[in-house]
Amino acid sequence: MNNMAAAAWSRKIGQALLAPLIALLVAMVVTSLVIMLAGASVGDFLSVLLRAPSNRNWVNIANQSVLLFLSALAASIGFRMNLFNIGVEGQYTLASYVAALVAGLAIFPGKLNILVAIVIAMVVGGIWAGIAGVLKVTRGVSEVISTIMLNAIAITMVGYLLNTYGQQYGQGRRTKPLSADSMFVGWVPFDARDGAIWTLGLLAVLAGVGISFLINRTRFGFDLRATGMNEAAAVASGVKVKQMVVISMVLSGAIAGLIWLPALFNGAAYYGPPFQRGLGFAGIAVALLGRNRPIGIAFGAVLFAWLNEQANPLGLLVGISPSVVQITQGVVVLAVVVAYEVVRRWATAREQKALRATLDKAAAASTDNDAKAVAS
Amino acid sequence: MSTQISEAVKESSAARLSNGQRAMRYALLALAVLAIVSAVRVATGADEITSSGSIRAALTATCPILLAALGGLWAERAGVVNIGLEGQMLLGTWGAAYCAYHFGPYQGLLGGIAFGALGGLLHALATVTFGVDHIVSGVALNVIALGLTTFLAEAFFTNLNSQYGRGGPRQLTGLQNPDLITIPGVSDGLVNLNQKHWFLISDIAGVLAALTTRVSVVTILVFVLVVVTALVLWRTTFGLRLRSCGENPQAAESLGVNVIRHKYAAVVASGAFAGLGGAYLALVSSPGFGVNQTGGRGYIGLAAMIFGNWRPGGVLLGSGLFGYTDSLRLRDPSTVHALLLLIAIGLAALAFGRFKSGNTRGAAIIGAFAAIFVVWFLVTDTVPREFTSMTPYLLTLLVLAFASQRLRMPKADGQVYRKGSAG
Amino acid sequence: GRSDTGTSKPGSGTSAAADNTICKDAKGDTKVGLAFDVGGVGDQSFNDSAYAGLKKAVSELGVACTTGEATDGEAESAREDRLRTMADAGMNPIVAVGFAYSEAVDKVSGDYPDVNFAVIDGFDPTGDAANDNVAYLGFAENEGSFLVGAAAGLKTKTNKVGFVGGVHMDLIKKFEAGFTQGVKAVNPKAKVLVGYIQESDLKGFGDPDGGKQVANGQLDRGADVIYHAAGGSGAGVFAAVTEAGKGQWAIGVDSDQYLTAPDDQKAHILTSMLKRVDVATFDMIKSVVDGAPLKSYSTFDLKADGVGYSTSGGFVDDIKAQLDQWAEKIKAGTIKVKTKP
Amino acid sequence: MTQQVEDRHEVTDTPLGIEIRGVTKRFPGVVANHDVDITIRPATVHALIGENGAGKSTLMKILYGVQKADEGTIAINGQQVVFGSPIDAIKAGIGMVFQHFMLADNLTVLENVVLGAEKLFGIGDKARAEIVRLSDDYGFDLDPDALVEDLGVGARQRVEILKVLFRGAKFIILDEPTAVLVPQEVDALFENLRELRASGHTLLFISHKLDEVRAIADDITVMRRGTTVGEADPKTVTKKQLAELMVGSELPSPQTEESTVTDQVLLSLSDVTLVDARGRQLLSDIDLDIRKGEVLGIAGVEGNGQAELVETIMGMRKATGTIRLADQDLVSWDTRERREAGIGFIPEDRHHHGLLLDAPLWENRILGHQTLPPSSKNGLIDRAGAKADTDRIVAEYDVRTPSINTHARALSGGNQQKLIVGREMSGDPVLLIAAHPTRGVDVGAQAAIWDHIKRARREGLAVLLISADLDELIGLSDRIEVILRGRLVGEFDPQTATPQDLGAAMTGGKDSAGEGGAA
Ligand SMILES: Nc1ncnc2c1ncn2[C@@H]1O[C@H](COP(=O)(O)OP(=O)(O)OP(=O)(O)O)[C@@H](O)[C@H]1O
Ligand SMILES: Nc1ncnc2c1ncn2[C@@H]1O[C@H](COP(=O)(O)OP(=O)(O)OP(=O)(O)O)[C@@H](O)[C@H]1O
Ligand SMILES: [Mg+2]
Ligand SMILES: [Mg+2]
Repeated sequence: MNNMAAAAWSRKIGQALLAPLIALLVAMVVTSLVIMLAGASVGDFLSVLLRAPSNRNWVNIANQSVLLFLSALAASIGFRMNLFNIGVEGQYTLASYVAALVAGLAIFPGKLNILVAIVIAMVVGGIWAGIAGVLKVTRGVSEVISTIMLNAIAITMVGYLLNTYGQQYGQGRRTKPLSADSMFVGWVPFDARDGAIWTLGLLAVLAGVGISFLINRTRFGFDLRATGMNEAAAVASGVKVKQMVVISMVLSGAIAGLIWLPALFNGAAYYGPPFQRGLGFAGIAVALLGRNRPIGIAFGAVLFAWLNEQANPLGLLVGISPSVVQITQGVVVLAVVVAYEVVRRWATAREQKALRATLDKAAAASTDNDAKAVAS
Repeated sequence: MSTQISEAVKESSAARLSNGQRAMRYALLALAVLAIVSAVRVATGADEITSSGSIRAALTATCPILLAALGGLWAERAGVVNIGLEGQMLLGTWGAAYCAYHFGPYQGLLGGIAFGALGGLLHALATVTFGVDHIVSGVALNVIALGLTTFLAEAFFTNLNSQYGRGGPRQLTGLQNPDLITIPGVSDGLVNLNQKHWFLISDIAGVLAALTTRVSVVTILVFVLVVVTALVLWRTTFGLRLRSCGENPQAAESLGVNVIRHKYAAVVASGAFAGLGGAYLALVSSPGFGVNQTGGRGYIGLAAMIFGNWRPGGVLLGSGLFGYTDSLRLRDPSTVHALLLLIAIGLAALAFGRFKSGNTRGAAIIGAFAAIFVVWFLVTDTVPREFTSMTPYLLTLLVLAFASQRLRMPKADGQVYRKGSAG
Repeated sequence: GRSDTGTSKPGSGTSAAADNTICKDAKGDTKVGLAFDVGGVGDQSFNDSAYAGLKKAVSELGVACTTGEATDGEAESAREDRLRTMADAGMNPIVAVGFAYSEAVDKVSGDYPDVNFAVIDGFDPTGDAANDNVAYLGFAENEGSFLVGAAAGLKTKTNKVGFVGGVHMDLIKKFEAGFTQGVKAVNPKAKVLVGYIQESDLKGFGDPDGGKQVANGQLDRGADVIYHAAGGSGAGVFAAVTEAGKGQWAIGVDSDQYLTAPDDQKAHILTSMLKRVDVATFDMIKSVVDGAPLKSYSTFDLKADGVGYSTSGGFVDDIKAQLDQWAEKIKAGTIKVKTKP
Repeated sequence: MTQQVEDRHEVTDTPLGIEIRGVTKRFPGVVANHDVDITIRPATVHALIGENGAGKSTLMKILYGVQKADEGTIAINGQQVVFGSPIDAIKAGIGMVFQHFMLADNLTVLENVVLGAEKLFGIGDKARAEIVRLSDDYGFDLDPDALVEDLGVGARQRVEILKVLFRGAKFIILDEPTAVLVPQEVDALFENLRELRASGHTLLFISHKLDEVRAIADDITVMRRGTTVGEADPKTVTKKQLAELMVGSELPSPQTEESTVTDQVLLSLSDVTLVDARGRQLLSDIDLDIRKGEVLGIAGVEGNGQAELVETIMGMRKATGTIRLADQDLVSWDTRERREAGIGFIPEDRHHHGLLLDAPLWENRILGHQTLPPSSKNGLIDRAGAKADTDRIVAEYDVRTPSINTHARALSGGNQQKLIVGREMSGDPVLLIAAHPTRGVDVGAQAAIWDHIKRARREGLAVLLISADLDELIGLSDRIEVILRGRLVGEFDPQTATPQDLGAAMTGGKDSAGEGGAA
């Protein structure tokens, strides 16, 4: 038993710390090689990437982590039951637009607007993802295809609506801005000029805890995980898989709807040019990096946000294209899984050894009469 | 269109026809579809839908998607899901541009293939050797490829400027293109015929004209590759072994097939196809390289492959449907209105099929949709711009939702395989 | 444009840095920060034009400089951060290239009252009066487009001309409106075929294949002059026109694209609508060097030589007089050029 | 301890056949084979028996080159060989039919057969002709162009053997080939095997069914816990002796005690008909009643509707007709509601339908009982309750595991099955659907599972038992129904029916089998 505990413990530590660390190192080495290949200075690159963040960098890292976390969380819900929701991008674009639109209309007073907008964003994101879910269960359309198509449709549709009905905004369009009383001030940890931590960052905490609870502690969550691990067994255990597909797509879309809201209610005040695109795809990578577990995703989101933020002035300070950190990010996703696999094999071997030892002991105790040959 | 799909699906399990019979059947089917399209053209006056220019544009738009889809087919037939097609295509665009600038257009094609294959190799290394989840590896590859090509473009293209092309940190244009072929007398005659706008004859002429006028040798190569893929995967030992790795790798291993090697071969080939797709984009359909030029075509290719039920014919159909509608709406958005009628006819045919097979409820639902499209066609003169720009995506969804769904992917597709796990 | 990049042989030029070499050696008391939009130096368009202005300032005014560039899908805070990094490093003025910087400049400028900011194509999103230290440098693209529209109207033999927009948005509609009006002014019989690559997805500015498809469609329907306002996708328009052969023209945009086009395309580039971002950038820097920084809104229109058309290649020499007459009318205000189609 | 057998045959100068000496194979933490010695005489059927996990399959995989031995040697016809992969083994004339089918469903018979051996006859008409020839020679009745997924189990088994013959193998390994066959099919297979032996092939035959072993084998080797523990002569050895040699304990056999059948009908199906998407009838007009305390056995060749019947009762498939549990109509209920009403379900394929292999045992305890105490409380999963109850199952059902936190995958098949049985018997079900509850389970575990079922029956449990093991059916059931092509074709009294009677009815051999055997 002690052996087993030790094996389990070493696996936990190994997977939690060792694997990501190795992966990060490998990613850095690969990126450095590419930089060298291109004839630039690795020292410069590292000096920028690893410099101590300034106060405002810290604030930005925190805020960006929130957005990435929500995006990855949304994707992870599908992944947990083998649903490949590539549609987070379209879902949060559409949801952000509708939420900003409704909140801008200020139908409700003050902060109540925010609550309404959150609900609306979740509903819109959920419905948009739900379409893919319904198509899958009723018509057998692969969610991979339908979410790709729905992404394009959502982005086109939002652009059209904005261009047609949006408010003139310089050379672009936007939704009607929120009134100040429907906005948050945020938490200003340093100087005002260093920016504020977005209030709705709390959404990430709530969603993370909520989803974690839902998946690990509720019947629904058990059904979802069971379906992901073995669909046939889940069916035999009474899980209605079709219903689960639709529900988890909707849930995934609902979380996706939240992605940009922290920025909306603290920074942007409207949907328009400052809308941040691409979070949906980044979220997929973060989810996979975090092995679809909220805690892992949180670490992954912070890592990605750190890399993005620190790389931003690469061009400015040392003349290296910031796109190089995408290489780091991609390699880290790949390397971390390889490292997990290596650590897993090692831990499984230990577990098996412990198992065998226990069984041998039990067998030795029970068997005293050994093999006998039968005369022919 | 959808009837063709169910045909393609049926073909897989139905009694084997001889090659000649099968080719005949496809030819007749194609002719019938063309006749319907022609009727719609005559009725609506939307001559663009079968003009030689449109068909040629459709071919050009189809090729990159088709190459990505073929790449997907190779990998998935060997049991490896390749969502990294987009990244391999991106690598292909860069490799093609680099080699085309420094060595020439055909070397550029090879460069695209080589870089795509390199991407495939990385995917194979991760998924086959290290047992990484295929999706994880593919997504990571896409991220890496985007960063890498952007970075390399800035590093290697910024100061290029000569008769071979003009570079910038984010593009390299003015590259030499592979040759275009025109069959002199034939081409002119066909184009003329096409412009007569006669029923069916002009449409056939349009298709043939597109195939004989200023058609890139690479375009021809791509269609040859569809046939080659079909032959290699279904008619050779290597193909049989490769497919067996996607269906039951343990069984294959137990019979002495080197599963790892075949999976590697398939995934590298897959990357090479996608890389050629990237090269096509940079050297044939556009005048040069641009950062993130693929714009999601790798994903569309993946969708086309699933749409095509993991079969070369279906893949061709899926890519063609997307390429055709996308180029049509770009060339002349007003023709999209005529497509409404075409969709209505397609749906009506499908509804009739359902009705005959006794599924009256399905027939009624599809028939209702057909009616909606007819009404839409009749009461409007144009399709609003926002819809035309969504056409390819909406149509793909629509076809998938209504066509019979008997998709069958290779049984061991996406599963991580470990050597020695036979038995 | 990067007309003075010089010709380098294949194989040369491998450096990880963007071509901001000008700033490496530039020295001076005034330090200029130039924040590019996505694409940066070398986009053969907008950003390059701003860079040309900077170069001119370096050589003529003796200023030092730094450049930074936005990446695709970056956070709004990244733009802000870029500006702050420049301001903290003592840059003044800081020129932000592109409308997308408006918001960020608005937030940052208040914290650095002594630094002069400029936003190309920008505007004050809050509409308050607090931004004394910001100049918004706008352009009358419709006026420039009118002139190239007139050129197209005069040159067409088929009485059909084409317009290819990258993304169907207000900014590009402004180009379309001016162009159409110009065509009709000189040739009422002419028809303008309008096509956009994307309805709203910004990838329409980076899709040369799409540009080629739209242009080909217009060519096949008889257009023989095509004007593009499609950023990087314009390369596809040039390619289509070049492939279509003799007698077909393309019109470039933003910078003199004749100069950056490959040799075989040069014969087909009738003219380009010039949006003199270089002039605006240079003027801004000069105003700071001169101690009288530009502030508030300035419109670089025909009158201010902020827009115009190019004559490289000499293809419009025969109609230059006519075009200049139209230009005079616009400058005099006798013709109002529409901003919406 | 090992009995020498040479005296029974002439000793030749060059040893022919296969000699395995001192083979040891370690997996991480497990010694699968330890110092194994076996001599296989040419042109014989050599049987290898042993309990679950004894290392039989591993040894065969080593012999076939799938896995490499850590120590020891293998000699074939006197030549020492080292196999790096199955290719080497195939070249040396060895063929293997694996314990689980090794077929690609979406490929044709031809493609499955020629795969890997394309050099011999290509992949076209020459190969087709060869397959037809072999198929005719051995009476296999296989269409080379049929898709494997359309074939029944028996035909698949023959494809497997055809694969081996096609390669011209002289030594053929058959790992539990009879596990899924009915007696008639087993007889046919044995006919084939005898023919092969007569034509000079050497066969290695693995089975848990001791009667079969005695019927077909020339020599028997017994393995236990990774090593050979003895040899026996099939002509003289008894079943009891073999069993003792295998597990060191007595061979239990299912014996029905006095009937506990009541007259309360618990499950009642009438006119149940199931049609698939292509319009084929999978089940036709099924009528059956099970009473409290009754075990109803269903006998049938695999693929005749048993799986569909079970899935219909569980609500996993929607059929027409009525299904009633006590006095409730089940038709509109979904699977979960049926389970909540007290139906327990032991699925036929534990890996496919019964377990989450990568979840710990206590989570597997929850599976199928998500809404029932003790695994659920107030709509939430009750972890503490589930864990406590898993501990109970582990103790009561003797599940050999170091901990309830161990992943199910780490357990041997028999222990996995015991966990499933324990789970499905918990919460006092009123009805148990048990499909092949002891398949692939060794004799010891088998007896334990039978005991549990019998005890519950005494307390009023109704059981629907499906099994391919006719002895098990006869021993456990109060009544046996035979299913053939989706129809119930006859009822038998296990007191009087013999496996041969059942077999005849199952294969439709005797039309009036039902009437003949009815009690
Ligand atoms: N009879 C044949 N007809 C057509 N192609 C063949 C034939 N035999 C071999 N090949 C081709 O040559 C390749 C190598 O064949 P071979 O049987 O030697 O494979 P191997 O060396 O055993 O390894 P692997 O199983 O990995 O291919 C095959 O994959 C196949 O493509
Ligand atoms: N690939 C493997 N990795 C680790 N352990 C393994 C592996 N294959 C087999 N084992 C272990 O080796 C032992 C022998 O397994 P084997 O499959 O040879 O048993 P068997 O005698 O065929 O049993 P059965 O009658 O159930 O088929 C078991 O403890 C099993 O868990
Ligand atoms: Mg202000
Ligand atoms: Mg075994």
